[in-house]
Amino acid sequence: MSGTEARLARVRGRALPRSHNARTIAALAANPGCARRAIMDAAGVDKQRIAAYTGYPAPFGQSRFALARGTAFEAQVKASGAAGLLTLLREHLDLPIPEAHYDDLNDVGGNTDLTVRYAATRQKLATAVTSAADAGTMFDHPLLRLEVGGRHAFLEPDLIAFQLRGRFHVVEIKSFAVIDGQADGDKVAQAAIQSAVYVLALRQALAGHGVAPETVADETILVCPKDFSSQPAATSVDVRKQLTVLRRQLSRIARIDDLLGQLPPGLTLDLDPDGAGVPQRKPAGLAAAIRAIDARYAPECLNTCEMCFLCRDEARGTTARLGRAAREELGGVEDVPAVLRLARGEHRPEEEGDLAEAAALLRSAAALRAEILGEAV
Amino acid sequence: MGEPVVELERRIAALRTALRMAALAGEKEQARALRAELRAAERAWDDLLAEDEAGAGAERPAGTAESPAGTGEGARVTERPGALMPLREQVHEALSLLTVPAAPRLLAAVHEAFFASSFPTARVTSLKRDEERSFRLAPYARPYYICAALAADRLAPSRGLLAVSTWPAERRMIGSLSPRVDFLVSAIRVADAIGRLPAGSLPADRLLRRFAANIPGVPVHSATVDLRMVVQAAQAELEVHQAADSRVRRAAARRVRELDDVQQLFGARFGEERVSG
Amino acid sequence: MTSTAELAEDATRQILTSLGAAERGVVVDSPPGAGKSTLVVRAAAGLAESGEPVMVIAQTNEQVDDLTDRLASAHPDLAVGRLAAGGYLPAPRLAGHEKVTVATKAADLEQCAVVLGTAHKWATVSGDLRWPWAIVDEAYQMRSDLLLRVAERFDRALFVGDPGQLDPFSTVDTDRWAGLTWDPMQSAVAVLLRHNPDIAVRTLPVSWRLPASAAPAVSEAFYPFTGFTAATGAGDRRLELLARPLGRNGLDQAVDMAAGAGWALCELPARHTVRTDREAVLACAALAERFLQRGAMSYSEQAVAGVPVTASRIAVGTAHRDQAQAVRQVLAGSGLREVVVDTANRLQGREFDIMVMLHPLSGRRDATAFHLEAGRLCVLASRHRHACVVVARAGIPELLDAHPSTEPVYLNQPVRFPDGWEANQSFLAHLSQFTVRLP
Amino acid sequence: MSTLISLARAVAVERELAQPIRTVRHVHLADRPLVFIPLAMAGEANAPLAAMLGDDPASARLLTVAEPRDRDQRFAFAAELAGIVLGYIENSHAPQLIVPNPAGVTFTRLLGRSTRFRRTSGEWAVPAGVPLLGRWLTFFSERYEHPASSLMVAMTGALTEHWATGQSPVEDLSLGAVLGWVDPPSGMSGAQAAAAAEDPVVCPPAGPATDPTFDNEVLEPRMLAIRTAGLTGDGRAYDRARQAFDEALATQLTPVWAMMWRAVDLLRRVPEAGHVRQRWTDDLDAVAWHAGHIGEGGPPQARRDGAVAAARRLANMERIQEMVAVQRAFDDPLVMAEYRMTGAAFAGEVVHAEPDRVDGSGRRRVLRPRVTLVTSDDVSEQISASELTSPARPSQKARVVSLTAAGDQCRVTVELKGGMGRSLTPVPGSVPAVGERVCYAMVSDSYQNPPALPAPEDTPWTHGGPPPQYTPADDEAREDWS
Repeated sequence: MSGTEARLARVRGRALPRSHNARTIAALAANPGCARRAIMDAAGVDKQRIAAYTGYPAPFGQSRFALARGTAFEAQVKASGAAGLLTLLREHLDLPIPEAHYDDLNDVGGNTDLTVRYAATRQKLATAVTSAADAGTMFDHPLLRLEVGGRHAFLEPDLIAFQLRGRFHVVEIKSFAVIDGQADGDKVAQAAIQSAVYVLALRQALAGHGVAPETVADETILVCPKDFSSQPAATSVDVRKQLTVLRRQLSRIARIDDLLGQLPPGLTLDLDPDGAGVPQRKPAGLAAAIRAIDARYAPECLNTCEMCFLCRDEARGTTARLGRAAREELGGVEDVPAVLRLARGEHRPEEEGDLAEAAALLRSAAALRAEILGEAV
Repeated sequence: MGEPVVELERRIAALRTALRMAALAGEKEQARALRAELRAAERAWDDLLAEDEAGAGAERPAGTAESPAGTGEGARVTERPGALMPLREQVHEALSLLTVPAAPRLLAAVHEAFFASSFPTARVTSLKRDEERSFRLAPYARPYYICAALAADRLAPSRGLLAVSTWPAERRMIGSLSPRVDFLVSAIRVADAIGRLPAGSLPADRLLRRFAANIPGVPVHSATVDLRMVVQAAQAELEVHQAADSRVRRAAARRVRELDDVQQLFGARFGEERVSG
Repeated sequence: MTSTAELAEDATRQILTSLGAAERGVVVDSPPGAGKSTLVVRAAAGLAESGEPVMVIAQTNEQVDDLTDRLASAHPDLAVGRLAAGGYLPAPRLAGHEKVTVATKAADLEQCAVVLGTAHKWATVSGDLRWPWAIVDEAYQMRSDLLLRVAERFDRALFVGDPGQLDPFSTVDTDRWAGLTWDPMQSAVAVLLRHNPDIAVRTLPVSWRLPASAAPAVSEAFYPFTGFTAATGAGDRRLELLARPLGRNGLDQAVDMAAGAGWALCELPARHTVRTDREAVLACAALAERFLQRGAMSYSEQAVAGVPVTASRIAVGTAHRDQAQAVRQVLAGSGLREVVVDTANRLQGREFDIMVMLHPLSGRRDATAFHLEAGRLCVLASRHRHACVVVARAGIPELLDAHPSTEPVYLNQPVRFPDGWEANQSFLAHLSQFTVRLP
Repeated sequence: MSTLISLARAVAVERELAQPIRTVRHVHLADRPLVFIPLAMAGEANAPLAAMLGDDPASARLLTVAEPRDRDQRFAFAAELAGIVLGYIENSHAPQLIVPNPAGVTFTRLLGRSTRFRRTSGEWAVPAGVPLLGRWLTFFSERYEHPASSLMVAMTGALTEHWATGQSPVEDLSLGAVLGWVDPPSGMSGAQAAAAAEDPVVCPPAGPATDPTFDNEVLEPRMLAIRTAGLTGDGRAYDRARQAFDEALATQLTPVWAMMWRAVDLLRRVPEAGHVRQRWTDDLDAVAWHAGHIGEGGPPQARRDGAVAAARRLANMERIQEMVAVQRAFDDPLVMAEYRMTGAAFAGEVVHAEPDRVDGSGRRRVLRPRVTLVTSDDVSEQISASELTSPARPSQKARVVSLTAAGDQCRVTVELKGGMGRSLTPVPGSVPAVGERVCYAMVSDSYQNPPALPAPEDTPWTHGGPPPQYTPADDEAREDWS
């Protein structure tokens, strides 16, 4: 175990490591500047659990209705050897009729062990490239692997299609609707970056077999219900941008040591479970440990990160909590009391100083509000 | 509304908050306990309301109940005579109609379409286990068993596919082209069966549409699907795949004979096939 | 440099001949200073002489006057029409050309072989006037909906523009059209190509403006797929400073660095500031002033003996209007009103000897889409013939690294390249070799 | 956003109470607005689960769908909704739709999209009124994008346009939180009220998305109960299950209903801005036009704009947005303050005036009064170079003739033109008098004509040529909704 891994293990404590999945890797791009998130993810900490334990449960849960719809839609698209999907691929990418193979990689002869499935996937995909005929067309739930911050994350794309112009195409099946050719931009963005994760992983998996990266198309296929029906429709999504972002983020995680170096030695987020596995650690103590890791809170975290409520509470009284735009408009001044002191002229920084212009800006804003509302700000 | 009802509602609200925290914290045990409590409270609440209602004497004959959701599993189980038939026979009927391995969902749809009764797909998994058990106890005691289709490469049970023990082995082998071939064969069988129906039925039509939509060369936007066209189109594509597919299936069928009887019907588990091979 | 000149000439000639064969038209991508106007003038004259009347569509009156002047000077006996809005005062430089007619009604210019006007003016032309040919200048800055209003006036068209510059924008939310092939927000070229995919896209391969020191960096960061080279070689452009440094001072180091290498990055201490960062503003003004104080002389293929760099040949570029305003005030204070100070949007298409730019991300805590837009940076980095000095607070690389990439993605909407985030990274990586720290 | 608004946010944080950022109300409130709170089923494509609506705080109508995945039940819901909404539009001469938040607008738009192409006869027929409902819902949600319209209002938007909360725009999307900041219950600070509003059990989300825990713990078991009761055919059990289901949904909707009307009252208390009335009249014209269009058997709104329609809509929105921005600035000193912050306007007190000044330099003598004012705003170069207008006298143009700094204040003399009557002596009051506070801005609310565009059938080759004739297709009517 390398020094880094040891350090990360100490941070995580006795809890089992949470391994990355496409969603968590995609989330890295949401707030890459946040050391707290980077370290907790790299260490495989169960953020959901930790946040709740410290009294700040994450604001988002999953509705069983949504889950059900998701699984039902994927099942429908993949029913009878993915007949529905095959039709889409034929129409959408004029897949030739003989290309109708369907390989189920959900298990290997009943065995669902990840390493076994990973091996089987690589073998199947590799032969698909190398052998000429009968190469296989659709690979259901192949298992891929990506190295994230020194640890392997197993990834499971919905499906990979091959032999579309001799290239692999990642197929992402999502249950949000595409209505009149357009869908929720944020959901598509999510899907796009997740697909990019798969493209990257697939390229890595095949690199070992001397397969060129371009063999995996950076154009992925998004399959969603059409309009208000449950009929599937396919759209190509160009993930070149997402790939560049992702590569950069992953290389930054690799540099996790720099972040670890800044931590107080011996810092751990261990819950200190007793014999029965019941946590004994004082929530306050845990929270203090978390606060020892720098966070970069922005309101957008509320939609993406399990730690958001803790960080938001920590950010009380800062302009960051009001949003990126507001902080910018308040002259980049860090916290609210300081803003108000400057606005009221209680604090007059010397000319040309750091705060001089911010002060001037805030004073004139305050003056205008006072003049119009007839009461001092 | 009565005092106890209000009291109950307060309690329910409190329970929900607690449950929410537990659920989010991943405290599964606690969540389960709370959930049970909550259910109890809610049932009590319902009953209280019911009493009020009964007091008010609100009666309504069963018949006037709004039509329930069609999508629910086991929908209409009780409404049709076919439901009296045991599950394994329902499955057998459907499989015999299709003549190829199929997944529970499809079998249920087929049975609903042609034998006027459907069955909960969830129960099929247990059916397969029962069949294997009874075969192990007394091999070949029954005229037929609902058994597994086997993945051609490892001869392990192919996920979710059912077959009939009396079929020739090669029909139960699943190569990478077999799902498509079997889909096309099923389409043809379904079309034929509809042709034999005295009158069209909605479920049957829905089933046919589902096939037709995924076979190239069948116009589906018209109000009715042309049976002959479905058969012809399916035949046409079938010719493209059949040779390659049966080559793989036959080869697998040869290998499967090397397995013991149970494995031949219910598949080898991971690793086993090498032992016996 | 002959080779590059020939390269450029061949490209231009091919484009001109391709017009004859073109069924619908031709698109020409032109990197900064690659002779776009020259091409427009030659194409207009060529078509006119072949007996086909031409309408020329530019985006601003400034541009129209400029093209009219060039055309009339190059072809004095060509009947040229200047279509203008009421209340337009003919630019002085047009006065000399007696074959140039100015009119507010297109009908009054029917006898002209070439008629030039702004897109907005053309959009007001009514009736069934039609031209066999149109030449659309700065077509990447023209919005699809504006093209829609003038397109019925011509049968075939030559679209010329710089794909690396700023995209058209709108003040209203335009998501509802995302993914439509006729999305009114995209550029005239984009909409044209999406409906006429077989229209040929050609490129001018050589920049006459950018020096050998700038072309590769700008090409790599902002034109990753097409690419271009400088017409002039390393030795052909020189910037010499007659006066000695006024003291060992960061400003002078920056000026010397820029004179020598063609680039300089003036780095101020890292700090989050208001937009009109006083220190940065002063630095920009001081740099412009310092070049003049040091008696900068420019030597180029055009002035082998060298000419002094005057204030009007120096520009300061910013991202925001208030920043430009602040710099202007400082320079006015030192009596340097001739130095051109403006935002990227308004500097588009202009050319100077020396460019001083305030980096859009300088002092920002968060990078917004506006600050990251590749076009904005590209405009500022590609105006100069000799040298470009970038003023920025330290810490931009970290800012870029921490930038969340969470913009919504719309289906069937072509991905815009280069990506602003990538372009910024690449450009900054290049600049870092020329860093000078202030104060 | 702007520094002024962000500063208000900062103050709100300190005082734990939302701060006003407008002095007048820029959105119109109808006498009887229709409050509409839709809930959607999680995961489905805009499947209605329930809705609470009505134009009278005292009587809310609750509609529910026991099985949102069932096509017939969805259309039954749509039909019931049509009954209420269409009736409302008919009876109220000034219809206005108010939903809790922008997501509510999206839901309405999609509900309109999923119903307006349906047919009420032949195969795949739907109940009468459904397609008509679809066309009206589409109409309202398209007006929402219209910068000058108040026909459809998202309550969170209306509130945060007039008050700055002590939280971020992300959190401002929650009606409960915003209302908490603006109007906390007694004994609570705004901050506390907003925090409390984050517990979905205390304060259910304002929809259309429901609280996942509610879905899992409350709704799902009750749906199941209804289904089983239906299967067993036990009518009494079915009714009870159905009632329990409705009551569960009522617990989610009733609190939101109350909040919506509280918010309406809050907004009513703010005096209406000057230009609102006129914009509302335009709104009502649009309603009349749409009703007429339907009456004449015109087709439903297209799925998406064609090339020409898109260009026209964009041009209108840009034009009108500009116009409305100016109107707001003229109506509201706090909005004008934004212009003063950026040097696009200045305000000061008149210290000297020559109301009768006549300029004889030209061919004919013209009335050109001059007034001098002292301002502490900074008067930028570009402002002194351009034509100015004053909110007090919109028809009058002003130009800076001299500008002298005096300490941190400055004396500006402007020359006036127009809006003073025909003669050489100004109509009384038409020239600012000494002592009056006046404001001059680089904006004017002069009307611009909409651009000339080709007819759709003349769409040029650059934009794909003429589009195919629109004919409501079968599959639009058939398009399954399940």
